[in-house]
Amino acid sequence: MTTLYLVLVGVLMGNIAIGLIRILRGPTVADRMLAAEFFGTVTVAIILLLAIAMDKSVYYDVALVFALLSALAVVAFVTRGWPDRKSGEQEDERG
Amino acid sequence: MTAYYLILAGVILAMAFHGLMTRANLLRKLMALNIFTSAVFLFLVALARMAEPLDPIPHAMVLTGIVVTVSTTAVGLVLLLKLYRRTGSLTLQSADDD
Amino acid sequence: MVLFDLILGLLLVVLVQKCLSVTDLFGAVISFMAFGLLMAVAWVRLEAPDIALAEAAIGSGLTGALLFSTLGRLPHSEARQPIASRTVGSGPGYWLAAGFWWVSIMLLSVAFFLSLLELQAPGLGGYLQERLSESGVLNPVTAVLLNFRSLDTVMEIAVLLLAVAVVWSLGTVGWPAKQKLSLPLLVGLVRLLTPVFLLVAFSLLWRGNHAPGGAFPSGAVLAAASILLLLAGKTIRIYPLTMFWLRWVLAAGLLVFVLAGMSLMFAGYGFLVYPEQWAGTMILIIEVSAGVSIGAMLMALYIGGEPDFHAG
Amino acid sequence: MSAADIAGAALVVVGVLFFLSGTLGLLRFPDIYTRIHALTKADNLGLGLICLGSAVQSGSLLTALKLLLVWILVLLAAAAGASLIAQTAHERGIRPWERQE
Repeated sequence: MTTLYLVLVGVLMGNIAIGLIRILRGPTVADRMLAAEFFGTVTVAIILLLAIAMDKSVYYDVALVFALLSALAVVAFVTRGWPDRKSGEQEDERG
Repeated sequence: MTAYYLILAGVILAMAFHGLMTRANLLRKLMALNIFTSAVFLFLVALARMAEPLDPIPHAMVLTGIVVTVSTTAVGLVLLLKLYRRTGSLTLQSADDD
Repeated sequence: MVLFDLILGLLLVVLVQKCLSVTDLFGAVISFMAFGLLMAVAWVRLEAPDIALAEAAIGSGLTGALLFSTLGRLPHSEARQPIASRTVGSGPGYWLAAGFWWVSIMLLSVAFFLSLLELQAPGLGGYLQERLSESGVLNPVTAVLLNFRSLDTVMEIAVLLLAVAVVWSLGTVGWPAKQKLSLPLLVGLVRLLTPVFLLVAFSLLWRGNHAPGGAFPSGAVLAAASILLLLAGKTIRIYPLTMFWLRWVLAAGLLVFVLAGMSLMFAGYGFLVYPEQWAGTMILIIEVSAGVSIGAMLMALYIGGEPDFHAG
Repeated sequence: MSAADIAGAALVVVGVLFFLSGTLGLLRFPDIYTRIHALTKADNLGLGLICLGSAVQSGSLLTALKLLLVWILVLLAAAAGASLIAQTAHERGIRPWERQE
């Protein structure tokens, strides 16, 4: 049973690797942020699976704190980190 | 297994040190510094796991270290913004260096 | 498990590489945050729940907010500036030096590892387990932080306070005023999340003495809640009391810690050497004040200057 | 191995499959809006199934409640985050993708 969960964790890590491609390619800043948010969710899932595999319920709390703080990064990005409109992404702005 | 994490910490440490020394951009340097400390923490925690039973003392050390790292980073970022407002640049190189 | 370790290590190395060499700063910051997330997975893997909690609060939340806010204050051209080409030096001398560092660090870590194999260091875990009952708490990490090595923790809080002092000495910032955001959703989200943040912060603080948690993760969650309020454009209205009380809250953690230590000294025990029957209570008091104080200090570091209520 | 274990494992496996489909969308869809569409659905359902699977296995009410809270929090954060990103992207003039003949 533990083996199954570890394989599943491996699959989720593979998901992160694929998400990495999106972060590196962009093309817009929003795509990157979306991918980063996705990373947060996958990390919560990985920690939950590790908690079952290692049979330690402490890690559910780690997942809880993660889930709380994943909101902060996105909000910080949307309100503060988003670069100016004018000089923004030429690649994807057809207009 | 622990050997793997010790070596991983060594690799990340070397990469971060390289970045810290060679990047001109100060924000990049700050991130390199953060990664550097993470590598040191990884090393300590991997060591703690080698012991039998698990040694919680390095864990406490690392927790203290994380707090110190956050303080350093925050101070660094404020200094960086000050520098930027004064010189319009994110590097320490003067114009005639380039 | 081996497969998992391999992928984790590979991803960490790739993210570090991207963070340090990808051409635009925004991409670098995102890679750095992803690195923080995966480090938390590594802490879980290495059975360090206390550190995983701290990293979850700091690595994925606070540091990200700090970096994004800094990026937002830089003009876009700077954030997009190709950095890979702008290194300090290049040429054979530079590569020789870089290669020297690489090789020496790798050799050092391998040598260190081999010497450890020789030693088979037993660690202090067993010793700590034996003495845990004297400490007044049940979580070994809390016992080390707040009892056996509490002097280190005093210093840690002092460093944090010093950082706030340095940041304040560099100038004032207007207290973030209400912003005109066209994002009503954000306000709703924050209104919904704030009580949950407070609840989690409180429970982390409370559990600190018997399970992973304690002052620091709790303070980080508190700071995250207040930063979220600021970002949503909600000003925390504490105006007439402000600076005076803010200073006291910032200093409270260190003050309580030092006062506890001194009074123990006068009672004839030694600096922060708790008598066994009082240990639990004293640790709880210190932990609560430190948690609130740490939250305020992290928030002050985020604001990045001495708040000036008249300019805001 | 009890029935609860098997049911939990099955739920977790299905959850991971949902994550996979979300990632596929993230990689293959043509613009930010369609990617948000793919990701939010798959993520939230996937994580929900994983939480449910873990809760079934843990067999403790407190853990189950905690997992429910985790799911609701991620749901809130992901939904609000996706909507904020999409809204800001639209305001900043990133145009939705159209099929080009």
